[in-house]
Amino acid sequence: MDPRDLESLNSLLEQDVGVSENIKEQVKEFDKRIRTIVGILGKIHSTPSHSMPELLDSVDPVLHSCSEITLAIADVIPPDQFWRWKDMWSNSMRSAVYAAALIQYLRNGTLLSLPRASEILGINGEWKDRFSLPVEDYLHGLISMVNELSRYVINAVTLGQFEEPVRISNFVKEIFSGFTMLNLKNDSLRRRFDSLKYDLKKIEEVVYDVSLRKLVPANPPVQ
Amino acid sequence: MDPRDLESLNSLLEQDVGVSENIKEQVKEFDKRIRTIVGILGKIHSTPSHSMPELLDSVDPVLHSCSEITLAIADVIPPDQFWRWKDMWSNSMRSAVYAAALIQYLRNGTLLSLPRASEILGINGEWKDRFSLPVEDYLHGLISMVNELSRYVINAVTLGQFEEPVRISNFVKEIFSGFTMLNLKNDSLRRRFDSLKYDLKKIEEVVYDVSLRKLVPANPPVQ
Amino acid sequence: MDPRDLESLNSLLEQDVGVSENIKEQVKEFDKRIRTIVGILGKIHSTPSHSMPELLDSVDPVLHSCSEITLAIADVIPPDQFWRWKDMWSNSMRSAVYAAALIQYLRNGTLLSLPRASEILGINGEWKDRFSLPVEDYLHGLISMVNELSRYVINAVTLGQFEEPVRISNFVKEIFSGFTMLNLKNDSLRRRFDSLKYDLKKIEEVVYDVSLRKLVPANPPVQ
Amino acid sequence: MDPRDLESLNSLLEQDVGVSENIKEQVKEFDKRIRTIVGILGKIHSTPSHSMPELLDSVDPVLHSCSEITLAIADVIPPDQFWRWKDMWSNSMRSAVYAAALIQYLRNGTLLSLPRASEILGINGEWKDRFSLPVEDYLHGLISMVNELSRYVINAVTLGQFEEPVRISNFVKEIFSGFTMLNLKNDSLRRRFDSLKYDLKKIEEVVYDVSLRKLVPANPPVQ
Amino acid sequence: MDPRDLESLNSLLEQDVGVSENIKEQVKEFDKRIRTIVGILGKIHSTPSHSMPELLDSVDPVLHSCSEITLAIADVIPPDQFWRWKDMWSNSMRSAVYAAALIQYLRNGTLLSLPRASEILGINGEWKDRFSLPVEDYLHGLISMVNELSRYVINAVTLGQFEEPVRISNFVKEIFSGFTMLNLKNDSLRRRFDSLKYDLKKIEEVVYDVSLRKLVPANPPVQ
Amino acid sequence: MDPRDLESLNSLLEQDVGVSENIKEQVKEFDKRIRTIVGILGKIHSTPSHSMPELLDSVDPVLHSCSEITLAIADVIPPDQFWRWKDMWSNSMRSAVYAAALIQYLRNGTLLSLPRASEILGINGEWKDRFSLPVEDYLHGLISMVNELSRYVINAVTLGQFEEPVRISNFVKEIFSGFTMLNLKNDSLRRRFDSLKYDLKKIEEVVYDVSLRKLVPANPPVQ
Amino acid sequence: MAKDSVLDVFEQFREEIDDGNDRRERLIKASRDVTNISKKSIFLLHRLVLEDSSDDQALAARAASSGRQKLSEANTIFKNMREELIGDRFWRYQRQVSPGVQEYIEALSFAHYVEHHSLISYQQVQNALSDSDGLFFPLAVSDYLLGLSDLTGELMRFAISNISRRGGRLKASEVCAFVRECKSDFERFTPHIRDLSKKQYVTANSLEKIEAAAYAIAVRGSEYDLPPEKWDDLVAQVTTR
Amino acid sequence: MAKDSVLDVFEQFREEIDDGNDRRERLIKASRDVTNISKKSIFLLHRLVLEDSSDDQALAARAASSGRQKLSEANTIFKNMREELIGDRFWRYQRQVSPGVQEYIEALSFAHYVEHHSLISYQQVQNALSDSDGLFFPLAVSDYLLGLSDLTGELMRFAISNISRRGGRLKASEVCAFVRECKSDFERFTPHIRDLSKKQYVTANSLEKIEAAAYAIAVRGSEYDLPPEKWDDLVAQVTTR
Ligand SMILES: [Mn+2]
Ligand SMILES: [Mn+2]
Repeated sequence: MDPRDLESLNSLLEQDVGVSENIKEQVKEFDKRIRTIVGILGKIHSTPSHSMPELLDSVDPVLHSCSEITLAIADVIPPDQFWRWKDMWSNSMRSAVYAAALIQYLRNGTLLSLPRASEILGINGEWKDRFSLPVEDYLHGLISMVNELSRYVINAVTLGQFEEPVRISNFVKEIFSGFTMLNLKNDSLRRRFDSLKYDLKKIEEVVYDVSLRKLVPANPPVQ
Repeated sequence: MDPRDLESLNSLLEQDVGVSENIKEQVKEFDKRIRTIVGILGKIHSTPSHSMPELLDSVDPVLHSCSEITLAIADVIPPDQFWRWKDMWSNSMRSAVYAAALIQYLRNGTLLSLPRASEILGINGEWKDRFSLPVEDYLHGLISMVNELSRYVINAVTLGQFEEPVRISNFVKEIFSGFTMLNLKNDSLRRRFDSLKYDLKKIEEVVYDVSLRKLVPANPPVQ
Repeated sequence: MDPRDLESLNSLLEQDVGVSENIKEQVKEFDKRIRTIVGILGKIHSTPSHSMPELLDSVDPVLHSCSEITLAIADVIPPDQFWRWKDMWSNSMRSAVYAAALIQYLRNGTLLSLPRASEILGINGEWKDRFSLPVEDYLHGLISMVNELSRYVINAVTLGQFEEPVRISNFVKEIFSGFTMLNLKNDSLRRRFDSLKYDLKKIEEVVYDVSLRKLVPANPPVQ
Repeated sequence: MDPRDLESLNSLLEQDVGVSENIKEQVKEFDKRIRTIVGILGKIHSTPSHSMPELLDSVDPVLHSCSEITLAIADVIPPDQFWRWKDMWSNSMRSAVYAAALIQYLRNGTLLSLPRASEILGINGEWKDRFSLPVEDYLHGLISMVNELSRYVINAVTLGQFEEPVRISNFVKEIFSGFTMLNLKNDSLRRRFDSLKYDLKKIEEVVYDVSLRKLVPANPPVQ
Repeated sequence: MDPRDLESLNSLLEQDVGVSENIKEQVKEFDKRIRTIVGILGKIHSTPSHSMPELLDSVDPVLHSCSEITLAIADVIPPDQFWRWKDMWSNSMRSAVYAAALIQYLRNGTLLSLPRASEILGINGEWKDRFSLPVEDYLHGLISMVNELSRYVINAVTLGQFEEPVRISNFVKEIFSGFTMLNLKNDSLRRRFDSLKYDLKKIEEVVYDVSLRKLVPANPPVQ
Repeated sequence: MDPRDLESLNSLLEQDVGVSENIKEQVKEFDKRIRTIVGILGKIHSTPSHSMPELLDSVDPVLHSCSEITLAIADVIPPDQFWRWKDMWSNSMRSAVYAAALIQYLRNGTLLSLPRASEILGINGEWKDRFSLPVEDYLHGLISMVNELSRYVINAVTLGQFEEPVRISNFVKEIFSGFTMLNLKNDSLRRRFDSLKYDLKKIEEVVYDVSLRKLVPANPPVQ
Repeated sequence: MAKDSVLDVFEQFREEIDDGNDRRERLIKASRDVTNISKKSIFLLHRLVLEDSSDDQALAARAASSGRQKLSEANTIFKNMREELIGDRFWRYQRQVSPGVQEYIEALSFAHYVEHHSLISYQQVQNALSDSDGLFFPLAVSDYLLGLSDLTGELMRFAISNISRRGGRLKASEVCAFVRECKSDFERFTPHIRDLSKKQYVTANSLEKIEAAAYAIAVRGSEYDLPPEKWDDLVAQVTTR
Repeated sequence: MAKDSVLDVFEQFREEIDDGNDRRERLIKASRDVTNISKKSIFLLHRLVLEDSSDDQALAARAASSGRQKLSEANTIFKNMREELIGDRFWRYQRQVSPGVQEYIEALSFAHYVEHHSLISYQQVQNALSDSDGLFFPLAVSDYLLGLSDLTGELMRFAISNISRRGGRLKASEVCAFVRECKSDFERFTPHIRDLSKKQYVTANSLEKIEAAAYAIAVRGSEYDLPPEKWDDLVAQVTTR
């Protein structure tokens, strides 16, 4: 190989190494923050309703600080190379979406939209060629939220919050029917969608328990 | 090859074979005792509270006899070679920690610390270059204990001991949030940590079952 | 979990991560140098005897620079933990031994000894608890050298150097009978030892080819 | 090669081929019957107690017909060569033991012994050098039975037979503690023994479910 | 489980462990002797004809001492269980046959027969149910001998023994056509038979080389 | 499943089993005859030209008897199912083509054509939907023939038939240039075509040997 | 053969080999297309059967018909494959065609089950794989059975997602019985069909999941002294908004 | 989000996901087509370079040009892929496209070697992958290097089949030196490119085969006291008919 060609190829590859190491650094920090967030959110299972707002508020600063990460990653990614690198932070991103969606549900009882998730994570719509939130990652985040809610339902009833199962059941049903719209490949998303079915079933069982024991009034207030 | 060099190479290799066979012998005995211990501890699932102390006491002599093994192993390990050989007995060591931790919890409701675990297993702090109890093995032992407790909870309720789930749930939650704080690399410990989450969820479901049926006094878990 | 215990567990784990990352960094650099060395040594197959010394001399600086790496690794390894981490650089170390042994043979026709290999790689005898050259890695390096020589014999003949086969055949036979004396356990070294037999056969065939055609003076190998 | 030697070698090899083909033929038939048996036994999961005897009776003729196979195999095996060929039918034999053991338990609630298993399968004690039922195969059959019972427990409850879990739980516990006493070498049997633990846990959970809901009279399992 | 049944199962399992460990011990010693034998035989490649008898004689004592091993193994094998354990020493046995066959050929130019091989290895015809030399192992040994002869041919010519190729070529051709007549099943023996063809071809090439150069009297091989 | 459907499916599958067993029987016989043929043809390497016709004639009856096999197979194959079953006899068929092609070359120095090969093997052109000789199998047969000729060349020279190499070299070159016409997938045929290149090279080397030693007249008679 | 004639003959061989390879390639592509259409049809069915409806049977019929509608796109492809698979060619390229055919059968049998609660027969699949000119190509028994074996996985999903809908518990136990019977019926075919025993493990797995779901319902239900039909009503009072 | 809006949004997701899957499928097919064309081009080259000729250089140029001619069919496909791989899409579907691209580079670099006895440069491959509107899509360095790595296997075949032709021995030693250099040049890229070290093993293997062939020539030649140029003549006297 011509020495100049050799050199130029090498410099191209070194550039990639540079990008990759930069991202790795950011992802390490991203993971650390996500760990903190997930740690705090773990407390929802023993937190009574009235203390929930306070708990959720305590997550906000860390969650918002994630936009520093997305900015930093977007900065180092060469134009149009988003998909080349995204596997490096997909898991973290999915967890971030999970956290944001869980918080929004526990606060307002509503579903976090993809554009709103992007916004919370500081993803700038103009970065499209370098950074965005792909549908798949958003959907993974939602499923993680449902997984967690199915656990939350149990603990809420233990804490005597009998109206939660019905509310959550309706919410999850909505998400479930959204997912049925999709044509999925035999990939991890499909497997996780299957898990969502089990969560829904489990939540329904709790609804049965509280309904049949008449622990919840026959007609809860419309949300 | 220079005959003297050859001689010295061979004697190095022979030494290693010797060490390895010595350890193998000890590990065989170690395993045997561990099997006995695990066998006895298997009975906790059908033992009512009042007979528990007696059952636990019956394990003590065997458990303490394990210090003979650690001593024997430490004796044959050449200086500085602890990490070379430790995989040979890691599994047994983890089971020993598991047993010690389980006994301590069932006796006092407290968590066995790493230094205390070392002590019980007769590991001398001065052996540092030849034998110690690595953090990883200690943590594996704790996870095994939680796995067993999640089974124990079920059987305790079957035996009518309805107060166990709440107590164990609090204990396991504490361990769980401890693990969450740890910076586990992506290895077998991380994978087993996931099993911890699963155990916790299961224990929470039992707490739910007994609370729902008012088999325990309403008493929301302390945060 | 007791917060202080937790703190100490986590600091132990963090230390390990630190050590591991430090080593990884060094090994990356080690690999790079090894690859350069191996790249240059690849040219022996097209280098006539008279240009060989010059070629070998050009490897020396890079090979000697490896002692920077061993020093750096030895520096970060905690006392007694050599065997814990050594798998991270074994491959590079074996290649370094391979290179050093090949160079020594091609220069002087002699076999590199283990102590001399350590010395060339800058391994200080006083580091014993943190860094050394294990027999296995040394032997792996020698086998790689023989593998390469069996290829070199072919190319030397192609270049018209008909005396090489007999010389190398004697050298390899000596190494082979040395290995035969060693008590190798049934592991990767044993498997690679079989490759040695195959190499020897290949070299003998070359000796046959040149003897048959009287391209070398008839001179049956010494018994 | 001396023609007579050749002749004798070939006749030895031909004999082996003959034996092997004969056995293959029998094993094919054996498999077919086993598959029929397993097919019928698959129905226990949807069969209410009162129809169970009839179902089990319908398996008997096929199971007993297996003694034709064992006889036929024993007939073609040269003296002393049992262990040479036994791998060819081990799987079928284990399934046969499984079936016989399952039937005996469902009929009488007792454990099939090894001699009784041999007898049912028509194995003549005098064939010792040509055909017997090795301990390993017997134990494999028992483990398969427990695997099936853990599934049966689930379906029995679904059919409203709430007393089954406690009975089966006691039976399986007894087998489990029997296995704990055995000195199993670290092989496939050991691995399958682990599955036993998992089955036991599953059954205990069912016992828990029915006890908790007072679907069976409170009656803590005997220690 | 009935305690007596358990007892008898366990004693059966323990017996097997005992047998297995006994054999392991013997095989270790067997391997050691085989290694010595193979080591000495490795020197045939550099030994001129006139010194060959002496070299071969030096192997005899070690080879004959192998009958101690076969006796010891035969002693611990329970009646009828030869085929159960034989895989443990097959490799060593094949090497022993290889050595015996090679020695006989180099001494007398004749092929070692199976009965004679048994005899040399001290296998008593009356042990039939506990110990014998299976055809397969004998044939494996012969193939190994041919593999070695194909290497020997090369080295013999290098040593100036130009008459060896033709002699060996005739001997190997005879063995080869013997194997062609055998009905080998599609197993490891069949695969190694292919190596035989390759060896024969190589020997023929050596014969070609020496004939072409008139290093042997023109003398077409007898059909 | 509807019992009648079940039955009809089963009878379809049983039919296939019938076909398959019928073929297996035939292939066993086919293999036996092929073994005989290959055995006889193995003697060409030590047969001088003048005895060759006789040797080849002795193969004819066995080779022609193969048409009984092809007829028998064609008889049991259902219409259009040739490709479903052909893998069962491909290897035998390729060996048959190999034998026929080798014989024709040794007799007439010409290349066996595919139609002629079909004819010799008794394949009726009208069976097209049940039995034919696919190009791939024919080509495999030719390559095997070249493999054998490359060995034959060596032995012919040893026997003093110096004109063979040149004749065979020309013949093989022709075949080689035929093969270069083909676009092969990365399959076994491509791999074997690669081996053909080596054969050609080896034959050429023999041509060099005899040419440069002037063992062959400068202008051999045109064939 | 003379040298030129050797080249001529091999040129013919080349054409023959190239033809075969090109055809294989076209069939692989067609098979992939069929697979994709079939997968979409399966998702469509899962979606449609969950729609709100007062008449379950009508819903099922509608869903099945839409599923088959989608599948008819595959039929167009099969029709085009007819020429490529004529005579002895079918078995020559069976391995290339089979993934698509199996996925098609999975989808078709799912539609059939949704509507008729029964297993589609070999004959019925053959009918689907034909037009007025007869079969597009032969239907291998192995493809039929392996396609059906995959159906059990979809039925598991179908049962689980239905379970929390009105009447879903009944449906789940129907599916449970059906899958159990499939598993037992297929058992005898396992020695004849490669890969079927592996798929039987998957079926066993699906079956256990359905059984576990049925168990959970039974256990929870047994605690309350209410006929199951009433449960839905009681719950509905709580959950309807 | 309200229930309907949830469904609306997921319907959008479905379209997006389906679009992606359909595009992936189209690209897989296109990549397979390119692979087939490239393989045929490689065979064509092997065939043409063995034709009888008095002017080796002219023959080589003719062969290379025919090879490239065949490869131009692939360019038509690449051109059609341009739209599918625009903007951020290239890296999204790189894994699907890469097998075809690598095989194309293998063929193109083979034609280049036959004609110029040198390695085609990254820039030259880029030029081949563009038209007047510029590059069809970015050229990944990994595809370039992995394609070249496969070239060494073809060169081994090329060397071996040439060896017994007039001048082939010289050609073989040229190829030997060339492949040896490739192997050594690629060595430094192995840490950066997944799969390259595996391919380096294959290259090492090919190299050893070429070396063995060169050795065999050298050894046989050394025995005769003749300048190598004369060998062919001497042999030709014997073999020409
Ligand atoms: Mn499916
Ligand atoms: Mn290629």
